[in-house]
Amino acid sequence: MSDEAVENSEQTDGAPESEESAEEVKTPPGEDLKEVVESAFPGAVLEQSAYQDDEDEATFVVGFDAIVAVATHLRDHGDSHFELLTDLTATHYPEAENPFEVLYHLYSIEHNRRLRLKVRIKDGQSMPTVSGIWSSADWMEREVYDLFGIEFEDHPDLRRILLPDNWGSHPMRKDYPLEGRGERIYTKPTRKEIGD
Amino acid sequence: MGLVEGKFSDNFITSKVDSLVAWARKSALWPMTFGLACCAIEMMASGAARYDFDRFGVIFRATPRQSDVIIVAGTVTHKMGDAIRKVYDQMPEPRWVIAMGNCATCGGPYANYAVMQGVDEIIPVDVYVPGCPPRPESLMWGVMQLQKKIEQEKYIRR
Amino acid sequence: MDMALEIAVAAIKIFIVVNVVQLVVAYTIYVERKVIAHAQMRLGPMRVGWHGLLQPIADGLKLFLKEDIIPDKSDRIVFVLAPVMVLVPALVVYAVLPFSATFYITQINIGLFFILAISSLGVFGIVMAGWASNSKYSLLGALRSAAQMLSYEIFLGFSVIGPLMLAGSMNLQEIVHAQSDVWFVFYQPIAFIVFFIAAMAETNRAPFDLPEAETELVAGFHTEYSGMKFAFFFLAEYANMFVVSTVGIVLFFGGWDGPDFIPLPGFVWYVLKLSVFMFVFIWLRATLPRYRYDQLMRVGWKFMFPLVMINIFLTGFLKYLFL
Amino acid sequence: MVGVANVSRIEQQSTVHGTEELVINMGPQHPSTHGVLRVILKLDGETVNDLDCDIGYLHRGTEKIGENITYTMFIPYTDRLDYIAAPSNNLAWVTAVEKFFDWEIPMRAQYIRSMVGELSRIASHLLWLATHALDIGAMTVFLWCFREREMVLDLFETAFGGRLTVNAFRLGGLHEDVPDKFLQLTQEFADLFPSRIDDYETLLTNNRIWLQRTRDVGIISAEDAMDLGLTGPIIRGSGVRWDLRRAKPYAAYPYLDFVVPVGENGDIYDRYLVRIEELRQSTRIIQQCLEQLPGGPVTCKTPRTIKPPEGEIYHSIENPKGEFGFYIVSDGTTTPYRVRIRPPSFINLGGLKKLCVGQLVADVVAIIGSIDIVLGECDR
Repeated sequence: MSDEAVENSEQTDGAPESEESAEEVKTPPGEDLKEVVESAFPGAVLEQSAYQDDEDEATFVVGFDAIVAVATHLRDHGDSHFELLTDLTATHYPEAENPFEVLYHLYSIEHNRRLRLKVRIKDGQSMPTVSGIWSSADWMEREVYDLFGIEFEDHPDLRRILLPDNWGSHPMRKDYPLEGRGERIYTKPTRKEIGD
Repeated sequence: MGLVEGKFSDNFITSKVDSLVAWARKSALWPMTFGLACCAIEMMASGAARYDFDRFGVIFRATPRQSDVIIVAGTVTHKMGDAIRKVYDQMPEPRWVIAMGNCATCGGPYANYAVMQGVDEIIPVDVYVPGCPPRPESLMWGVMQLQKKIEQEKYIRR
Repeated sequence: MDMALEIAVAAIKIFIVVNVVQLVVAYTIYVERKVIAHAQMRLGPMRVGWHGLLQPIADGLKLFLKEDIIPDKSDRIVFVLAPVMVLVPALVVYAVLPFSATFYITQINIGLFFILAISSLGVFGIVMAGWASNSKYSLLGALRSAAQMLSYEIFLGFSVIGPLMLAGSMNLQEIVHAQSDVWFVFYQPIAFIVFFIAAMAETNRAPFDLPEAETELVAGFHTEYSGMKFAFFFLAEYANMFVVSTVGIVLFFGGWDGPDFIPLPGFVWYVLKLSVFMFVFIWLRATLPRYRYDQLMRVGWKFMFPLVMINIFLTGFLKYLFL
Repeated sequence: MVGVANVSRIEQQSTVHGTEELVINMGPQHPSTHGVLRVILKLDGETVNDLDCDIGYLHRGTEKIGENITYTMFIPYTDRLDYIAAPSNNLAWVTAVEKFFDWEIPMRAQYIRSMVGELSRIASHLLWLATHALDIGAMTVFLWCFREREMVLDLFETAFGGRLTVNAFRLGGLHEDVPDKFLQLTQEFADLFPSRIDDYETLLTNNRIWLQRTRDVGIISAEDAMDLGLTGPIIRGSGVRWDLRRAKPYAAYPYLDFVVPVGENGDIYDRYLVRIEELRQSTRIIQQCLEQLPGGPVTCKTPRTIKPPEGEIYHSIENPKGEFGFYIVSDGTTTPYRVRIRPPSFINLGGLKKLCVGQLVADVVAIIGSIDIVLGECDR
C-alpha cells in the first residue's frame, strides 16, 4: 500500500489554488456555480454573497421549495459535483421576517471547493428533507429538529437525537435561556420504582 | 452481613473483626468502568502502565454486580442521570461512590440546560476528586481517601 | 476396622486436596495478575501484604462479605444452583488426579474417562446461570459457552485417544508408568497441540474467552452474579485450568515422573510441570486477541477435527506395524 | 444491561418461522462503546439485522455556551469536545476565528501549532489503537500504547502545563513560547517513536487472529462513504485520497512534506493500516517541524477585545477523527452570535448502521472501534 501511496501523493501534491484566484479578482466567488444552478433553474439563487470575497465562503440563498432540486443538481452536475454534505445546521434570528436559516455546507472532493446554501423559513414552517440526496443528512436533520424544532417533511425517522424524547422544548432557539427551563429536575425514585 | 451488622458492643474482639473486614474491603476495591467524558481517559490512564491501579488491588470490572465502587468520571447529563441511578441500584452493598472531576462534583464549566449540577443530586457521594480532569495521581488520592474512610467504618459494632 | 481407617484416610486426603488445591487455585489468580502485569510493564498488586501476597485473601474475604443479589426476575432456584453446578464437577475431578506416585485420593481403571465425563458437566452450570439470570448478555454468553464447550469436548476426547492407544489403559497411574522411557508428547505431537487448544477452549481462556468476552458481553454468563456466587465461577475457571493442566501433564509429559538423572521427588516434578503449563496459559492471555464465535467453530470443525482423526489413524497404523 | 425504557423504536417482530429476533441494548454503560453510546441491536442469532444508535448522553450544550461567552473564553470548551486530541480542537477554533481577521500569524507559532497538532494526532491514534485492540481482546497492546501516550502527554505538560485539556493556543498565536526542553524532549520522542510503532505492528499486523477479525469486516465503498459524509481515516481507508491538511492547508502544513495514506478495500484492516501509517507520517511531520522551526515571536499584535466584523465563516481542519469545523456567525460584538461545531464523530457514527447490518454481534464492537468515535464531540 505504501509504495503506491507515495506515487499518488506526489501527483496530487501542489500549492493551493492561489494563482487562479489572483487572476479572477473581479468576479464574485461562486459565480461559476451560480451559472451551473441558473442554467437548470433560472432564478433559483435569490442572493449571493461571500465573506470578504473568500472563495470558500461562497453562499447562495435558495427558496425552500427549490432546495431539493438545486441540491440534487449541484451534486450530480460535473462542474460542481458536491458529493459531500459536510454540515447541515440552522441559525435563529428572532427579529427577522423569516427567523430560521437552514444551512447546507457542501464540499466537492473532486474540485476541492465549498459552497454554502441557505434557506430562510418561517417559524413552524417545515422543510423538505435532503436525506434522499445525501444519507448523512439523516442525523443532521434530526439534530436540527431536536435543537431548533424545524420539522423536515418525508424524513425517514424524525425524532430527537441528542436530548431525551420527552424534553419538550428546543434549546438552541435564541429565546431559550442558557440554564434551561427546568425540564428535568431529578426526583429520587420511590422504593417501589426501584423494585426494592 | 445483615444478621450481625451493628449488633455487638465495642470490645477487643469485635474491633479486631471490624478491622479485618475493613482491611478486606479496602484492599479489594473493584471499581466499575463508568467513563462518561474526558475524566474517563484519565481513569484509563490510571489503570495503565505508569500509574497502575492494580498495585492497590484495584481492578476494573465491567458489570455493576461485581463492583464495589463506582467512579463517576465525567459530565453527568440529565439524559444520563437515569442510567447512573439504575447502575448504582444494581450494585451490591456495601458500595461507594467517587465523583471524579469538576463536572461530576458540581457541573464544572457546564452551567446549562443539559448538565446535571453534580452527581450528588441523584446518588450519595463518598469522595469528591477535584480537577478538570483530575490527574491520575489525584484519582489515586481519591481512592486512598476512600480507603481511609472504609477503615473508620464500623461493621458489626454498634 | 480397616474400612473405618480407609474412610478416615480418604477423608483426610480429600480435606488436604480440596483445601490446599483451592488455596493454590486462589494464588493462581494472584500469579496471573502478577505475570500479566509484568508482561504489560506494570507491577501488579503491591500494597496488600508483601508484593501483594495477601491480595487473593482480601479479594475472597471481600466477596464473601458482599451482598448477595438475586435479581427479581430470575429463576431463583436455578440461579442459586448454577454456581454450585459449575464448581462441584471441577472439584470432583480431583478425586482421580495423581499428584505423585503415592498421593492421590483414589485410583480407578477408567480414570481418564471419569475426568472427561465429570468435567463436561460444568457446562450445565453455565447454561443454567445464563438462563436463570434473565439477562440477554448472560443468555448469549451461556449459549456461546454451550456451543463452544460441547464441540471442543469432542476434540478433547479424540485427542486423548492417541496416548490411550499407546498406554493401553485408562488408569492415569498406568499411563504415567507407560511414559517412563519417553514422554508421549514426542510420539503424539499432533494430539498434544489439539489437546492444548481444546483445553484452552474448554476452560474459556483467552483467546477463546468468548463466553465472558468483557468487551462484547460485559461479563458473559456471570453478568448478574455478585459476591460469593461470582467467586464460585471464578474459582471454577481456575480449578478447571488446574484439571486440564494435570491431565495434559499425565497424558503427554509423564505426570509426576521426571528424568532419572535428576533425583527429585515426584511431587516436585509435578509442581514444576504444572507451573509451566499454567504460565503458558497466562502468557497466551496476555498476548493474543480474541477469536470471533464463528471463527472458533471453523477452527474446530474444519481444522482440528480432521487433524485429530488422522492422528488416531496414524497411531493405530504405526502401532500395528511396529509394536 | 442498563437503559432507559422509553427510547427504543425497534420492536420485536416475529418472522415466518415463528422465531423471535433478539433485541439487545448495548450501553449507555458498556465497556466497549467508548463512552456513553447506546446501541440497540436487533439480532437474528448472532447476526445483526438492524441497529439503532441512541446518542446524546453526553450532550453538554457547548454550542449554546458558545453563544454566551467571548471568543477567547471558548477555547477551553473546545478542549473538552474531542478530549483525546484537545490541541487539535484548539487549532480548529483559533484558525476559524482568525479567518475573520487579516492577522499575520508568526511562522514560529504556525510551526509549533502544526507540531502540537500532530502530537495530538499521535495521542488520539494511540488511544484508538489501544481501545480497538482491547475490544478485540489484545490486552497488551492497550498498555503499550498507553506507555507512549504518557510520553506525549508529558510533552504537552512541559509545553502548556496540562496533560489532557491543555488550552494550548491563543487567538493570534501562542500564549508564550514553548520551553527549549519541550523541543528537546519532542526530538527524543520523534526519534524513538517509529521503533515503537514497529512493536505494535509486530503484535497485530500479521497476527492471524487479528487478520481474521478485521479483514473483510465492516466494508464500506468510497461512494457509500461519501454519501454518508464520512471523513478522516475512514474515507481514506476506502481509497479516497483526501486530507484537509492537503486540500485546504492551514498552519504550517503548506511547507511540510508528508504522504496521505489510503486503503483499498475499506474494511477494518485497511482503516487500521491507514491510521498506523498516519502515525508514521505524523512523526515525520514533527521531525520536519523541528528541523525547520524558525525563531522570532510567537504571537502577533491582537486587539485587547476580539471583535470580529459582521459576517459568517466556516473553517475546518483535519482532526484525527475527520473533518472538524466551526461555523461562526459574528454580529460584530465580543460574543459570537452562533457557534456551530461540525463534529466528525457524530457524522461518522451515522454510518454505523450501514457498516454493521449483516455482520455478527462481535464485529459490531470491532466496527465501532474502527470508526474511532469520541462522544464528547459527537454529542457536544
